[in-house]
Amino acid sequence: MFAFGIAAMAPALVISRMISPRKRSNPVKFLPMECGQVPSGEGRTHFMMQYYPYILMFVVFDVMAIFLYAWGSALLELPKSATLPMMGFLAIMFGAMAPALYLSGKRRIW
Amino acid sequence: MSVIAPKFKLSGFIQSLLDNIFWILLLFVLIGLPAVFIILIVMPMPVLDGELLTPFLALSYLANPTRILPVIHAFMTTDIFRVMAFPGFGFAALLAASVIFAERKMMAKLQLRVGPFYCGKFEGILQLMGDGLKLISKEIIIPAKADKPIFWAAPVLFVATAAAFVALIPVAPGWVVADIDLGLLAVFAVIGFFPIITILSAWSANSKYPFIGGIRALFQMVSFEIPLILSLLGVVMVTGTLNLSEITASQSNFPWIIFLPIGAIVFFITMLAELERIPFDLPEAESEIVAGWLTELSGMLYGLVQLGSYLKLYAFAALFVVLFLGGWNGPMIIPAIPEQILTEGIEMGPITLTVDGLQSLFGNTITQEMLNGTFWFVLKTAGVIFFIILPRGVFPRVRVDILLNLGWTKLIGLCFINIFIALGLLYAGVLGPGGLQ
Amino acid sequence: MADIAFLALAVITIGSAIAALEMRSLIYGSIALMGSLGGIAGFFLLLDAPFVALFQLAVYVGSIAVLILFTVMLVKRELIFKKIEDKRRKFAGIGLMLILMASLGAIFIDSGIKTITTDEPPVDFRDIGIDFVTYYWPALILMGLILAGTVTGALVLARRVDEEDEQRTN
Amino acid sequence: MSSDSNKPVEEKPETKPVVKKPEEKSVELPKFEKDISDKIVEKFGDKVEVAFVKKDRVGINVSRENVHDVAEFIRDGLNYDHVESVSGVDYPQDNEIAVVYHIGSYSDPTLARQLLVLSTRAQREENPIPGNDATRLPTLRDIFYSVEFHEREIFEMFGVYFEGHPDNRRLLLPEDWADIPPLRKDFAIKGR
Amino acid sequence: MGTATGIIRALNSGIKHLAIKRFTLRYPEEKLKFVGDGYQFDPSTGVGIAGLKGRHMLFHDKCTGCQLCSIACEGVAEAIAMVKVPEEHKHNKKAIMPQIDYGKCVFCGLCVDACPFYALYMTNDYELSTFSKEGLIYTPAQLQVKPYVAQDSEIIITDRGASHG
Amino acid sequence: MTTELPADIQSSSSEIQTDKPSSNWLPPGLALQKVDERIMTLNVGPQHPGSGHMRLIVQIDGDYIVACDPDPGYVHRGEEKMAEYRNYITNIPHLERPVIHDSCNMLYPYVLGVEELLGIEVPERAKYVRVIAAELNRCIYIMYWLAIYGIFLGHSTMFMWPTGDRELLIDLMEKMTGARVTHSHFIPGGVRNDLPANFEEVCLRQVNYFEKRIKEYAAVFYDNPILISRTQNTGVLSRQDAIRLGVTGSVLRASGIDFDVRKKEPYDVYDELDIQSIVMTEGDAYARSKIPWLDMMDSCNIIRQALQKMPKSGSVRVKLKPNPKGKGLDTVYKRVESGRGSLGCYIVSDGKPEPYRLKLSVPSFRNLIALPYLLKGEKLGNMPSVYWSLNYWPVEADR
Amino acid sequence: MSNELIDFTLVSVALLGIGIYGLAVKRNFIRMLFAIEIIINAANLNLVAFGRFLPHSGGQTLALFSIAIAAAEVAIGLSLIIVAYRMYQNIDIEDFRSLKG
Repeated sequence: MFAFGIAAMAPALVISRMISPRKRSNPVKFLPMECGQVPSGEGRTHFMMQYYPYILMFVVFDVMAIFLYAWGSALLELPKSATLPMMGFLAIMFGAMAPALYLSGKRRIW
Repeated sequence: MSVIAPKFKLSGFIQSLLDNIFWILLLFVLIGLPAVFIILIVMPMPVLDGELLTPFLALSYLANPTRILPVIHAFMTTDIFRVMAFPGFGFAALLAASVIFAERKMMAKLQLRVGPFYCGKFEGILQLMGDGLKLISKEIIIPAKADKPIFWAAPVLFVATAAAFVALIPVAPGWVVADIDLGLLAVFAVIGFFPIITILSAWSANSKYPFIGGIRALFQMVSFEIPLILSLLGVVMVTGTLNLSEITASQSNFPWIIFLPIGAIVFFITMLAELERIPFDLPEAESEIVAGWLTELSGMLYGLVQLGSYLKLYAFAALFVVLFLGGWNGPMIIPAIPEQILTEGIEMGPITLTVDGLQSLFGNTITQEMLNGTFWFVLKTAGVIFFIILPRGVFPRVRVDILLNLGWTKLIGLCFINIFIALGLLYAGVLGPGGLQ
Repeated sequence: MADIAFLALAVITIGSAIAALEMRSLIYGSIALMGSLGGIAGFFLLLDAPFVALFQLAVYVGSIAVLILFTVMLVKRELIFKKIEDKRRKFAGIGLMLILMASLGAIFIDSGIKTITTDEPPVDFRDIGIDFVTYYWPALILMGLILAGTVTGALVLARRVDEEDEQRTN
Repeated sequence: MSSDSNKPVEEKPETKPVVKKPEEKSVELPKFEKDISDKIVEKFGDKVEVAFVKKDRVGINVSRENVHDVAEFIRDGLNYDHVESVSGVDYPQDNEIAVVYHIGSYSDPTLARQLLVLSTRAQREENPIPGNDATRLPTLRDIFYSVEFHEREIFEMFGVYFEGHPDNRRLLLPEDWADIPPLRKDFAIKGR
Repeated sequence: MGTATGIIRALNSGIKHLAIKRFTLRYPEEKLKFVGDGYQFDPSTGVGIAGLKGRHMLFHDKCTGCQLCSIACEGVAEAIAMVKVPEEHKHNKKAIMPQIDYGKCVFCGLCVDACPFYALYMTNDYELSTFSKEGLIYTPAQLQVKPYVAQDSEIIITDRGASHG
Repeated sequence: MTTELPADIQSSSSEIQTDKPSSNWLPPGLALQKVDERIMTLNVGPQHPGSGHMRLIVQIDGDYIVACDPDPGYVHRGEEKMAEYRNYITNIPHLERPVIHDSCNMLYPYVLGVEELLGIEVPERAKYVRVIAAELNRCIYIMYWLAIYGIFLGHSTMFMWPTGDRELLIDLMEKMTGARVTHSHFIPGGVRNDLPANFEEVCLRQVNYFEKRIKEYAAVFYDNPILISRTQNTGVLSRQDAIRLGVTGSVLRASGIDFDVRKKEPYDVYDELDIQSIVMTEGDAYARSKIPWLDMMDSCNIIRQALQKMPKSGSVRVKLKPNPKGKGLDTVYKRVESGRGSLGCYIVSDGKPEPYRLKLSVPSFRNLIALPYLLKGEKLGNMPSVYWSLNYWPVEADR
Repeated sequence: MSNELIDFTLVSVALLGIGIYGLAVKRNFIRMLFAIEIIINAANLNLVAFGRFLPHSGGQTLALFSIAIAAAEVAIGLSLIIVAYRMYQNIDIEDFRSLKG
């Protein structure tokens, strides 16, 4: 399906490229969008959003979430006592999430 | 009049006609013929009247519609049909296109206006086609210093990823492109590609607004992936499987939304955020950052991204239906295909029209279950899509810090409540082995 | 079929691993690294470990690669190309690599591994979940501790040191 | 460019078009407004000149040396707190540019109807080089913060440079404007 | 829970509006109805008569060629120019009448106010678009023609909302 | 920006505005920090869906705006210079151009000023007609403003509903004045034409329906929790700052200062009508955006009162001489409350038929001063809402 | 299952070699992180391959743990890069000598 998507969409681009006009008269036309002004500075700058901690948190909690799936899909075959380690795991992760969210919510440090 | 149109020249007209014919022929030879032959070679040919149906024979059969039916039947059983047409790309694209049309008309109705009206005879029904033609004939402008390979590839990859997502959705019993055991996990893996494509596309444009928009999109998608994953855990816990078809089949008596409403709500909200739809369309907030990461995309590149995002919309709505609303399950309301017609043919007065292939086609492939399942699936999906579209009319855009705060604190908290509800339901014996079901 | 898939995967994995290290642009390097990781996921699929494969795709490609890409984009472009690599060190590295590969390969080929084949059914992914909370549960808790420590530590590390505050008071 | 090197601006007050002697204007003046003008005159004596006292409007002419002090008194002593409008008026025959501040008050409810019209004059030059000639006035930005953009506008439209204004840049005109300031009388519209 | 009720109220309001009549005026098929015949001016009382300020209409038998409309327009848009007309009127010795360039006209109606002889009116016609600039210049002969304006649509307010009909 | 300027000015323009007022009053927001490479300069505008015809040079540090330098002037048309070349009557059609959606109010102070200069007494009925026209026009302007505020916040329905419902009032104005947008209706000595027959009835009906409609905006827009979470406590302009910055109109009233020219310095017949001047004390973007909406309901009320109290017949215009002149050297400053705030007109006359100098003191220009101070330290996502909540109309600021 | 254990092992060895080479030669912090990732992946491949051929679920479980640890390591490493970049405006490992003290 992925490959089919590529295979089906590439011709659309090719056709579009063929039948669309291509006029290279004006170099200003190909400048990046800067609201009618000539762009100042580099487009790909060193640019840090204040929300960088969320992406760090994502990496860790993504792992946690998919670990939970390994447990959740096997839950019906597990004894009830087996829930306890997972609860411990969850508790630890939540314990970590609270300071992490506190840190990432602080405004001036990012 | 002469101001608008240039002088008409017959030679120019003929030349353009010839040009078009040449390109169409070239495309057909380069793409069309190989495609046809690949289809004909890959699909297993049925044996008809004692002789194997070769491609040549199949072409010669085209004159007789009754003889072509087995070919169609054989084609429908192939994987290529599944990928291209029914549960796969064609079906999804059709639904996505109707979503675009329905969205426009519905927003227009909500906003007390008319919406697309003139293209096509009825209420502007051909507007989308017109827009597509316009997009495909527009010039593609690539900003200077852009990273060309990524810039070209990103929209295509976007559509392809969305298509891969679509491939995992079971539409009717047995009708799914990729019926893998770990379907839900595959969904997460596929969703994980969208932020990468977005940020790469934004980065490659070498422009500020796309870059900010891409970073916003990245944060938004990434932050909402955790609640998305966690909100579905409840369903997995009570069903004990990750296969989407099995999850759907497990809801034959009641949909999971009855037991796990919080999970459904959280999934719905994260769905809106992952789709970058209002109220969560921050990456394309036009009043702040012109069009976000789509700013520099023009012509068909933009069209492809739109197509991909609507495919994604369909896929998410379908995933909601599959996981919470019971997928294809529903009362059997499509009437059974009359056996009489299949076996004995259609009686039209004195003439009795007998079609040989119908029985195998409708008996084996297009069954009553499949039609009914598809009907219910499409109905439920349309309902979910209605609720995805509706917020666009009544909500403003949220701000990025509010959004992230919402995703990381409230939604994750609700997710855990949902998980404990599921655990409680299991351990109280309401669900699971020995419970209902 | 499996052989063709194996060969293709091997080429993709090793090729993009080399490309990840050798491409001039770090962005393309990151993309190549994603290709390499995806190739590994393909190997996992070949090894009948779909859960690990999809885990690899979701975690490695879906989140780690995003993090790497994002960090690469944070870093200024001109700084990345500043240093020209030492030629001698490069050759030494290639030599080291070749020696290592040759020796390890020879050891493996000589060892008894070569003869191991299996006809056993693959492990069901639910067993992993069962393993997690039964046999490996201390490891799971440890894992949780590690992850918790990581997220706290990474956040504390990546935090901006308040230099500006001092400047402002001055 | 110090201010004392220039000619005093109030050399011939009788030729100013704006000026109206209060005694000529009307017999009975509004009381409240008269009080306000009296307070100013009491404080500053003949440094200020009351141009007119009308209903709700009090007009004061001040020389450029005193405008800062007078404005400070208007703010602190009379409770006026913001400037509604700063207009320049070009008088080529007097070789002067008048800058008129319309000062109002939000914080004092009794002054809500009132506007104090503070007028001062800068020397005008025939060939203006905006910012670098003698057309200068002290800024009132440190007294009335709200004059910031107004004074920038006067600077570009009349070429009056406000000394002490921290941000004396162009505001409205095109970036490549190289003509004389456009609201001066000798800038003629084409065809008129 | 204020948030939840607010969200539900908003959604409810949105769904409710799906049942309200559309307000759109489908312009080329429907046209708005205007007051009266157009803007006119009564020089005896000095007050105008309400109406749409559309394209002008010139009564040749009243126009004296006094140029007052042209003078009035001078400060506004300079759209009116006095041109020679072939026909002879006793009251218009110079035989000049206004010619209006609608590319410049701002439809303020000051020329109508200025006319002391009821010669210049404004009509309800507002569809003046042409394909060339020259087509926007209306000669006295063209201005003489009374335009036909089809007007049928008005705002109607009912229980299901307002609509054009 | 700095082509023709001398060196000392250029140096001040090239860096971020670091100065503060001399008192201990500090602008809200972040204290300034060193310009380092974290900071990206964005040109928001002039071709931007969220800036109007204005350029905001915004410096952002991540998601926070460090400094904002508004650069209006992309639609400057020199109304003030043009007015010096035209007489008092022919000034009317072009002086309403800066804000065509509020053209009656735009013309109002000029007309009042010219009446005072020429010593004209206006008939009683004309005053009521003027008040009705001005209030209708205020609603039309606010509806347009609200539509753009909606689209700035990403609320497309709030763009479509006001633009549709505005049509009700535009229809009324068109019946009344003969033009849909640029009315040129007020004239020294009254209004151009009398009300058409049956106008009172139609006006009452449509205004009542209009009021019913705008009350429905509450559920979708003003009481929407998402909007509230987004605009509350953003861009807070305290009472003190509002006075210092000399803002006007809804921005001022949102900061808790009860100042409405209609009430404080009534012109025409506003002293006979019951006007509520709506005041909120929060001073944030939400309050600033809500006040115009409440103003509209007040306007509907005023229109109803005016329709009731208006003399049923009488003259609406006094006859003017062909080329009216002032009585010699004179100045006049008149102000009215327009849709955006107090709008003043300063006319210097030297006895000629043309004004010697005409200055429009427009509320948009006065409110623009607040923009850099409100935006400093805000998030980028708040930029459109704060900017447009200042009730700013770019063309008016440029005049 | 037509492939044998030795094939996977050899791929793993190749990846390990590339990773070692990268670690040894590249002085760019991010490149070194890439190299570490490649080495970890080689190890994971071995884990899963041995788990498959010596049928035991432990191989996959350990691979999961390993991937999780890798995620943690990348998070820490990248925040280190951010810190270093902020302090030295550079990401070259040789310029970080003052980190030693």
